[in-house]
Amino acid sequence: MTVESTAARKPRRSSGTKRATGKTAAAATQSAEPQLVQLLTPEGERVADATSAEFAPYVADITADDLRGLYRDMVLTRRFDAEATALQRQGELGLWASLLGQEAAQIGSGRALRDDDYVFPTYREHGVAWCRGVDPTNLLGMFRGVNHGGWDPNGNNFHLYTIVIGSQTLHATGYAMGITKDGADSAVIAYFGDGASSQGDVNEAFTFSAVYNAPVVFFCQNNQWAISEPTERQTRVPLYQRASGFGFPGIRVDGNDVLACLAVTRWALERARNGEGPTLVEAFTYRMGAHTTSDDPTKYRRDEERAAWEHKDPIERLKTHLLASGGADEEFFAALEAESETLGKRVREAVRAMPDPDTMAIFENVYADGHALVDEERAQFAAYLASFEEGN
Amino acid sequence: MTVESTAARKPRRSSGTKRATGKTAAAATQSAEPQLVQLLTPEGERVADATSAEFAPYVADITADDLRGLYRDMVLTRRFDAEATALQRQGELGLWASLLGQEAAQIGSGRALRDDDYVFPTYREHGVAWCRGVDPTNLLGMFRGVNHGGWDPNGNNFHLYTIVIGSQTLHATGYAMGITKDGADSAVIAYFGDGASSQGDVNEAFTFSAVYNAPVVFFCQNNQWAISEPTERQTRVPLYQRASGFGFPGIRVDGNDVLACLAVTRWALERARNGEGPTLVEAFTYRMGAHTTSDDPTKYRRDEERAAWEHKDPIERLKTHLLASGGADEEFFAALEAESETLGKRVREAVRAMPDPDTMAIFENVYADGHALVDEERAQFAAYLASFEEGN
Amino acid sequence: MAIEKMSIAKALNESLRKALDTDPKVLIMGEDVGKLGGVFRITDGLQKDFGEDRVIDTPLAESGIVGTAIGLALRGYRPVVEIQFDGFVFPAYDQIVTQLAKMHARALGKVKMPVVVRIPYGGAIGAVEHHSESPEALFAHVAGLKVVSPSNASDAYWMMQQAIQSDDPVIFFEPKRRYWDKGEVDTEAIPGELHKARVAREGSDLTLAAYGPMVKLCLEAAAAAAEEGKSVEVVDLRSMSPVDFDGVQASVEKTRRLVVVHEAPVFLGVGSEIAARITERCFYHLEAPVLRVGGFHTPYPPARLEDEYLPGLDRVLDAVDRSLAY
Amino acid sequence: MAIEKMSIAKALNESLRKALDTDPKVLIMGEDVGKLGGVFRITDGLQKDFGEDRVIDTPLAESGIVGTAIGLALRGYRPVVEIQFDGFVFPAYDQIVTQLAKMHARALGKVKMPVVVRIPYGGAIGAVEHHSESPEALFAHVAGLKVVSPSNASDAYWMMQQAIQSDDPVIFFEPKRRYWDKGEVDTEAIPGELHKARVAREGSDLTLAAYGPMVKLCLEAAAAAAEEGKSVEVVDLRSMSPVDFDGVQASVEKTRRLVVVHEAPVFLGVGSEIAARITERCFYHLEAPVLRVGGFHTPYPPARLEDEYLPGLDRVLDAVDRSLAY
Ligand SMILES: Cc1ncc(C[n+]2csc(CCOP(=O)(O)OP(=O)(O)O)c2C)c(N)n1
Ligand SMILES: Cc1ncc(C[n+]2csc(CCOP(=O)(O)OP(=O)(O)O)c2C)c(N)n1
Ligand SMILES: [Mg+2]
Ligand SMILES: [Mg+2]
Repeated sequence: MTVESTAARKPRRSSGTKRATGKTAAAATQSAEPQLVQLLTPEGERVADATSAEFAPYVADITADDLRGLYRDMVLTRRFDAEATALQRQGELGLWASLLGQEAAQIGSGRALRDDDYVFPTYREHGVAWCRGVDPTNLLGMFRGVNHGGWDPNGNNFHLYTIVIGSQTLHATGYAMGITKDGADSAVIAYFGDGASSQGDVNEAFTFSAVYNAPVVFFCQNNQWAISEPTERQTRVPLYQRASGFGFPGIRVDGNDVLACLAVTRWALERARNGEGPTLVEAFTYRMGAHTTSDDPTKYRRDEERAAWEHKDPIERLKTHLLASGGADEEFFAALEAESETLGKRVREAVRAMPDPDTMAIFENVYADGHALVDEERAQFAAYLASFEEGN
Repeated sequence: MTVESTAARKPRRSSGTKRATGKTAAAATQSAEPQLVQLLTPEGERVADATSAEFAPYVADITADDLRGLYRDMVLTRRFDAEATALQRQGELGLWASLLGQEAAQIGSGRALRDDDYVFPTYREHGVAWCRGVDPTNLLGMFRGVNHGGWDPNGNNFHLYTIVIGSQTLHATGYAMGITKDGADSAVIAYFGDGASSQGDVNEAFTFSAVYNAPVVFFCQNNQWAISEPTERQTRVPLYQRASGFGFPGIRVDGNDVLACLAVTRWALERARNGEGPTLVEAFTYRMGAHTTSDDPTKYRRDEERAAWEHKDPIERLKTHLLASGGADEEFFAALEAESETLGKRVREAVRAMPDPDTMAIFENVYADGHALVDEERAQFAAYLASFEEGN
Repeated sequence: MAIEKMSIAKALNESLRKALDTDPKVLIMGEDVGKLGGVFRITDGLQKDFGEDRVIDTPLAESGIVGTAIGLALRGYRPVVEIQFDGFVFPAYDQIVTQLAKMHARALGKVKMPVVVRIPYGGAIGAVEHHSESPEALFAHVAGLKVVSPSNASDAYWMMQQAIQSDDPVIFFEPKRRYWDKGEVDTEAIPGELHKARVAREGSDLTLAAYGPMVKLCLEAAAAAAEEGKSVEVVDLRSMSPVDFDGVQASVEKTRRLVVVHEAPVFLGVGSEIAARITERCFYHLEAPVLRVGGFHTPYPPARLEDEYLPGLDRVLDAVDRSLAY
Repeated sequence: MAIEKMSIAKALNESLRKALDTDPKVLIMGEDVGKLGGVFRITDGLQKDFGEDRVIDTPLAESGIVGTAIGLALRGYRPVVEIQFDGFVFPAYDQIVTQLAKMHARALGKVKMPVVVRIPYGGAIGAVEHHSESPEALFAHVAGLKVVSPSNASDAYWMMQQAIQSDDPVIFFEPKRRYWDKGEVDTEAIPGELHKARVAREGSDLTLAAYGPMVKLCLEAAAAAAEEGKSVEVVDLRSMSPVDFDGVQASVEKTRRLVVVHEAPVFLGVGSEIAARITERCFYHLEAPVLRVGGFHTPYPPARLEDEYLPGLDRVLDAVDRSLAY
């Protein structure tokens, strides 16, 4: 049969059509609910089905120490995130995009990376930044309005945040093409959201990466929402399925399961390093908070939905597991709590101490090699400003 | 297994990677050579396999008279096309984009349409235009340089040619969304090429049409080439597979088999009318000529490739079938030959008689409601021109 | 009572509501325009009242939004498209300049493109990158588009009505920093022409020409200048394509001095065209070269620098002084 | 012997070849740039000699081409991207103005964007729609980009060398109607600065400023004017961002009259900025307003009308006369 799958879901309610559903000549329907790679249940138990057996080897080396490390990463990331939200409320930041609920997806994937791999984030990858060793206070500059991205991308192989939805997937693909040209075995990971999957650029990135067999992992955090739009405004089939039509594998992983995210990302990165090209990972997760501090989710989503996801909390799940398996004791959690406090304090102080940029910075770094007009405007503006200082 | 298919083809030779192909944790590989819906073999014989049995009902009503009609459409289209190519060589046209070899894809799909359906063509759909009743000489205006598209799109529900690759797929989707809003059961067909499949717009059209369940058929004529680039520069898996990841069916049809194209398009249109949303049809065909009259295919493709496709000629195939089945006699072919000559003559004469547009047409139809600047420039230019006429 | 005091945001909302109400072919499309009512709440309540078929949340793809709006227009609809922020219009730029702008001409007038593209634009809201840009020149340069921007609630209401009624594509730039400024709207008045400038304040020594968010600033500057005995006329251009050069010329022939103010970068901004053309039209009238106040040839800076970057009272008054000094 | 007579097309080809040869980080990317050598054969033979890894046929997606070029630049490569025709650059416009132009500033200088975007542009080749446009103003308005256009073979060769060596993104507009015009190229000369204007012909009565395809026309106009006893100076701008205003000013201070000529529409074209700024700089020198000759505010017309639409000798001379009549 040459006919590809049809929609797993019914046509949307609002499509306005009153027509009957006629018989199709041919329609191979995919399973309605896609499977999820999961290694740790919401109750903190290790999964032992066939799928997990396939991916478990990718985390076979993970010791209790590593698990505590992952837990620590998630806790500190969440703490940093909460601090930033608070700082926004206090007027220290203009905006904040919280990752609340997405810690496992970010730490799991982030910890799968090697130092020489390269990350292309959206604006929400604070957990990945943490894994890369980017000082969290550096992330706050753009939200405070003192810069558009304060860190050196090459310092930690962590690119600047990209706000325009989807653009970075092409940069990631190009970077990955460069890795291939260099004969290196590094890989690239490109983060994007469920909403972003609709952008032309993202689909062009799929095409380019497939055609050039680029070593890139497309890591989609499907947090169910693009601001106020649920995922069915973007697609009527599960997003991981998008990849197959471009000729590379797509896989859905429990985005609230840090172990599964680690395993699946390692697998995808291994493919990249082995010259097998791109992979799409859909981390199925949930945006527990508002889209950003400017957003008001009560306008568009029900409290019950959020409540249902509380139960799948990525941090609680690992905590339960650590406790049950004896991987960590109360001392560990207490020490971590203290460390969190210290981090919060450091972030708070660093933000408050962050100086406003110098006015003339407006004219800096517009060009690498200079530009006569910028020079002219800089000089004119300096003279204009000076005219006040001279008490003109 | 949650992993979607991997590439059917090997990484391209030129990807520059020296890495070994490592084992993948999971990879469900699709069959290497996709099946093709075919109802008529290159030898003109009716196919009777399972796939054809599925689609044969869609052409069960086709009489010998209808077959002769399809044959006539293809022959006249080819004749018109040849005439246009000749007219370009004679300097009457600035450019021509020949459809040579793609007659079956265009006539088969074009004849599947109802009058109230709407067509969004590329720049090569001369055969579809023919089916819609657009006077072929109207198509020549833009290639002669007297206009950018001379016909009334609503006259025959045949939109203007779109030159910018892929743009029209979104227009088609929007139009189809409008049909749904109107509660009508018309459908839309959007033509595009294999090269176009890489454009972001085309993939956005897939997303929008799926999300809104729009009654649109995406008809991709994969003629193996995008100017000098073979299809593997655009995708590493068969193009029809692209659809499944967007949640609607894709199907590959023998694009040189007019009956199969008719059947498959009817099926896809029926789906649209029945409220089942979009379908992607990949008509697997071949561009027998150059990309356009400006192109020189000897720079990039081997003669043997073209020669191999001669044997699959869409017109010869139907002729053989008509002769073998007694569906047409020599008289029919002779009469058609005469009709072709007449058409050629008419086109030739019409083009040569086509007047150059009036200079002041530059300023016409820029805006529907007028624009002060255009008015000012028109007046100034008229005065400027008049200054010469007064023997200034 | 048809006269009501309302914010620009409310005026736009009311105007869209009226359009949806009176013409069943009018549609609203965009990201988050439905339940959320748009990130600025300009479409607040409209989906609730007119349904998901008329007020359409779209996939997150601007080219797709404009491209499908074109198709809907071909089918007889009149889509009003929202681009969430100025900096996000560029993925749709190809569809706007290559298709939307040219379709009517390409079809020799046989199809029309009654599409409005709403773009909240400009700075001064303390936002992150891409949320504060003023790209109007990039649209005004393109034939086939009309480009307008209201500066007050009444214009917001009426210009939106007229834009939707227009059979041409209109790029409708909404001065987002002024969304909450209130003004009187007479919903039964007979509006002025969409593309005519308006003298917002009369004066005799110098003309300040502006549009959108800068009109208020220019009025403040004129008031400040008045205290120093300078009589400044303020012309609200309202339309950047076409520009009402006759209106500007009339003012400049009176005042003999012109300063154009916009947030967009000066280099190749709308002010450059006004300077060039008014100089040509008023060569013997001008006592000073047309001066321009606007953004620098730099990316829009981080929020903590925007007050310095944006034209403010001092910079406008400085230009007024420089002009008067000729 | 380093001096050779060659066409602009050949000069570009040689320049690209030299760049590929001397810097292993240089890449060529675009549609049909490989075996075909591009539809204008500018990259002819390069893939054969440098391989598919250096001269890359891309999928048919302009945003993807520029977007991946940005990624390659981040990895240390220096991509030279071909856009097949002017009218097809718009799908890449978002990546160009939002990413390519702003990345260096966004990173506070920590990354560089040495990407050249080659665009064959302009009309007069009898082509169908979208193949004859002059969109340079839409790039020059955007901070972070440099925009240049050569008018002759020597500049084609050297400006391409310099554009590739530049650490900033350069939009390189190639005057396609002049591809086959020949001129001498000294491949060992020390080139002038990339962004400096050049006096192409000296004169004293009036300055014609142009770039790309219009320089030749202006030289012809100057020759024709000379026969009527008018001494016209021709300035080849070469760069539209930055514009060498000092160079133009120097000429205008001498001649006191300026006419700017380009194919692009006059309204908000590069000429508007030159008129505005030169008027400001030379207010007391100018005997006449700066006049502009260019395209109309209409879509580029069908080929049979392009001779009328495009600035030709008569229209330039008419503007010269009008200026001199002041
Ligand atoms: C091109 C573009 N259009 C619109 C926006 C405004 N916007 C910012 S985030 C967002 C939703 C993104 O949703 P998703 O991709 O799911 O990522 P999430 O925010 O959920 O992590 C939108 C519409 C943007 N940043 N860029
Ligand atoms: C956006 C855009 N980029 C480039 C071109 C130049 N161009 C015209 S046709 C073509 C190849 C199209 O290939 P395909 O989609 O396979 O259609 P075909 O010509 O084979 O029918 C190209 C690159 C264009 N018209 N539009
Ligand atoms: Mg999301
Ligand atoms: Mg093709």
